Amino acid sequence: MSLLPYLDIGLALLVVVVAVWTIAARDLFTSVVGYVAYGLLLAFVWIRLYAPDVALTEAAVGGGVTGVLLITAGKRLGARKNVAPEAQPGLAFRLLTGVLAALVAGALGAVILMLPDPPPSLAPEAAAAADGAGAGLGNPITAVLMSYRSFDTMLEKMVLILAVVGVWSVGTDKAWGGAPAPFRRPKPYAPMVFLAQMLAPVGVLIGIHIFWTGANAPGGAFQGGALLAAMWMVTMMARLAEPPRIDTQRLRLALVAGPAVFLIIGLAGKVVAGSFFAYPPALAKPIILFIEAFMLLSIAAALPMLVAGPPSERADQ
Amino acid sequence: MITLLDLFSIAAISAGAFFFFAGTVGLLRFPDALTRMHALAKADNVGLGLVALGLIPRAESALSALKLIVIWALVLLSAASTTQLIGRALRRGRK
Amino acid sequence: MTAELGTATPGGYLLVLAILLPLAGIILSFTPGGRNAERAALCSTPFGFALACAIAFHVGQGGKPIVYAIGGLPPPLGIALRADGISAVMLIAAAAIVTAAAFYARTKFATPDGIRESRSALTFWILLQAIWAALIIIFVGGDLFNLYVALEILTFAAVPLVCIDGRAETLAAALRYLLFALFGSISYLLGVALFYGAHGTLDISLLAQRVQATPVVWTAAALMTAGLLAKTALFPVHLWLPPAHANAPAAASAVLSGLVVKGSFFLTLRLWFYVLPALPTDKIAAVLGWLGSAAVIMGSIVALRQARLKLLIAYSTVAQIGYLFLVFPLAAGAHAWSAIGWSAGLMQVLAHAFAKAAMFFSAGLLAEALGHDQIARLGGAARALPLTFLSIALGGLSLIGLPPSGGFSAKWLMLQASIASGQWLWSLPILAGSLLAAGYVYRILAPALSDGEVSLELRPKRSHEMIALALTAIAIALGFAPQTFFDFLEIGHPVAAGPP
Amino acid sequence: MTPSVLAGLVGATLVGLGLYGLILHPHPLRKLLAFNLMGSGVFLVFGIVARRGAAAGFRFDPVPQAMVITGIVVAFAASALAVALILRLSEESSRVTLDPEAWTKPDSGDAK
Repeated sequence: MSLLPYLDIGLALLVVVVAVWTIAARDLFTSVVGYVAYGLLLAFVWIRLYAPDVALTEAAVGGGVTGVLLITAGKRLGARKNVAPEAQPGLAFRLLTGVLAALVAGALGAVILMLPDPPPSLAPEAAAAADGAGAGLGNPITAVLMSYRSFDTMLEKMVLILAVVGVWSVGTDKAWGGAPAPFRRPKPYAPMVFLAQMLAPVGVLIGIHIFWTGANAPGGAFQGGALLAAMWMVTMMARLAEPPRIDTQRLRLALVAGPAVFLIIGLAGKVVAGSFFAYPPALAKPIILFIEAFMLLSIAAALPMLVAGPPSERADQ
Repeated sequence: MITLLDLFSIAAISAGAFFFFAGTVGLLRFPDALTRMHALAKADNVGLGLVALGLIPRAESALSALKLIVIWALVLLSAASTTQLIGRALRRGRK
Repeated sequence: MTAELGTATPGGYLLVLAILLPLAGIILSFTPGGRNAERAALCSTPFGFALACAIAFHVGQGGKPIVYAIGGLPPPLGIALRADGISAVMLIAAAAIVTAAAFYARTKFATPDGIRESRSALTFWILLQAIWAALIIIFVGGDLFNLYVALEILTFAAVPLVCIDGRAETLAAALRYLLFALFGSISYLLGVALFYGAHGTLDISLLAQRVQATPVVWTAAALMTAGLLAKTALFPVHLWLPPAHANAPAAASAVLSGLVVKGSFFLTLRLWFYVLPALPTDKIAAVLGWLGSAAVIMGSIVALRQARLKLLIAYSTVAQIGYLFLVFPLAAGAHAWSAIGWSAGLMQVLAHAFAKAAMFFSAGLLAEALGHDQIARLGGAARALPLTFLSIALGGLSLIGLPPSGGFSAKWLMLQASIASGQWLWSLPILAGSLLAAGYVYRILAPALSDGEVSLELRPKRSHEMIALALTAIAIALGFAPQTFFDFLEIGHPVAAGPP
Repeated sequence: MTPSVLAGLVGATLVGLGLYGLILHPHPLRKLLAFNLMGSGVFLVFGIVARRGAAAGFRFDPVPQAMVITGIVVAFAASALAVALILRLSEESSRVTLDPEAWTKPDSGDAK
């Protein structure tokens, strides 16, 4: 007899309640705050599902960086006040949507309970392959991301580059090449500066640690990169650093480093290991860490640029 | 078999939990945002410190014990900074 | 678990190269930036076209799909790429239209003299290559999650192209497009999760062997289809398409209307004909057919009422997409007529892709030359811009389905299949759609051919007119496709290959 | 009720809630929040599939978990693009709306 099932049910209820609050809140900003709290709660759910890697990612990206993005956006939209309260949809439409959503949720819930038993799984294959192509990676998720499904991972890095291009393209022609607007308009504020000065070195250390242990323990380039990104953002919020101009080659190189190195090593695999995106078994682990180091850099550069938004004409003033 | 260290852990974690409880009561019962924040930050800093202290004897290695202390220090830092920031936002909002 | 038999067939490596070429182009466009973006795109597109032809050659020579397991790791753990007949044909079509768009866009999206890099130029060239890369993955991907990532690349590339000129109107259109596309992706992804939960693999050919008609599989298929329909803009989730396609620059509209919506349609085909051929799908096929018919009628009627040429062409896309979904009832099962329906569907995909791209190119030239694209004010324009209107007229011919054209072949085969299968009801929307299309094409041509004086602000470049004309020529030439072409489309088609 | 079944039901609820908000909320940022909610529900479904797949000494099937990590990063990138579009739209126009009628100007045929 343990307390754990009750805690699980409590957590589940809490997640659902906060989610309902996010959807039902009247005010835009309240709903954004609700979503950020929701993201953090979700990290606990992932821990309960024995998914520490996902929990780390959810806490850092889903809760943390997305939270900064949405809060900033909510604040700016709130300040502009031009979001006219539109005519709320009529009751009939609301009811219809509610019924549709309930049907989808109900069908999905029923189907989840019907998933086959015993469940199919690739865990045995992954365990068997971990001796060969997975090559000495203690963390099976890193092995999946960097070896078996490395192609997805490389494409996902391309998605980040395209998102950066897309976000930048939303700016004006005149501002092109300049820097995004600073994270906080007012002058630096002492507690924020203090926080950045204390937190950033520790955070960078932890970020690199998470990346390095990712080969064998929960963590990896994603989670480490997200932490580094957060530290850069804190530093920029304290105005200890300003967002870089988007036409600087150093920034561009940092953004493409991950996918570029991945692509080159993937091509080289054809010559060295007989197949595109294959690694020579003896060298697999160092090569994977090498690629991940560049991906760490790319993620740490891409996430803050995505939050910072398009280049701004006022940035230089 | 309960050792002295276990007793210490139980005492410290219980005390920590009490502080969390008091902080939550404060959050719910205090009249305005500043006093609520006061209750939350103070109680959480001490509460988490006591919980971490209670867990240290149960840590597997010296490194994990160190991690517990670092976690507490980081929470102290962020709690102190965020209360400052929220407090300032409140003051500006009132003017 | 080293390379097993069957991890790669001869020519399989070409599939990886075809994907990596535009990706490398994107990286090289972004990092030095500036004019390199244009150079990278213009250099890589012809190479990509050659690669697509080489892939088609290998598929045709072997008479069976070519396969490559990435990293030498076969599915279920690894990801496989597969190119069959329809992949090879779509690869060639995509490469041809993207190449045409690249050369067509050279003037509009050239980096102006005196500056190193401009916003619209860099964005356009990078995103054009990204659309192309995503389409290649969609055409040859063999893994449902890998295809999800490709769909997302397609979204991230297509949406900013819509609002590249930064007007509020286009920003709103892009935002609507993005929200629809995101809903589509997440719904698709939910289906992927259920497929994995039920069968422990996401590889298309492995799934095809394992799926059974269980509630989990039906739910997964329904969710994925709903998501893909939202992305394909099938009636009634088509509302995002006309403003998005009509407001984008002409070169982008051509790619969006001709190719991007075909990407998600292609995945719908993959899902029902390659993953789920074992399921009894009559009712689903009928539903998709009805939605398609409704799209044909509604899209054409709304197109008839448009005042702007580009909006008219965009609504015509809604209608022509409707035809595509008639392939589900007309090519289902393993009957003698299924093969006809299948050929018809693919022919419609190709004919519409080329004809619509050419029409958007021409509409762009027209709008630049006249300074507007109001249909009511086109009087005398055909005499001033004969080549441009020749493209529009020939493209329209194919949209209506008049012989000889790819559009005619497609609609003729569809009629044949509907009568041979005894589902003659489907011939009604096909014929009605043709009549309505004749109406809206006439609405463009009649004022343009009438007398009137137009003042040209700008004379279109002869090379641009020739690009549009070349694409229409392909749309027409498809009407003369020999039987070997249709046999090629059957390579790797499960219904044709196996028992019902 | 095991944690994985519980999480699956939570996931289904979240998908329903997200769908409701996505269709119903007029404001694009609220739609985006709803989309994210729906997305996290979908990821939870992957999560329970991974948890159920515990085998061969693993407490989870690593493949779906890896997919969730990819999915979270992609969802964030999508949110960033959407936010950039919403903010720019609010700069360019007095109304942040997705209502197509608001943008239909029947007589503006001028190509720009």
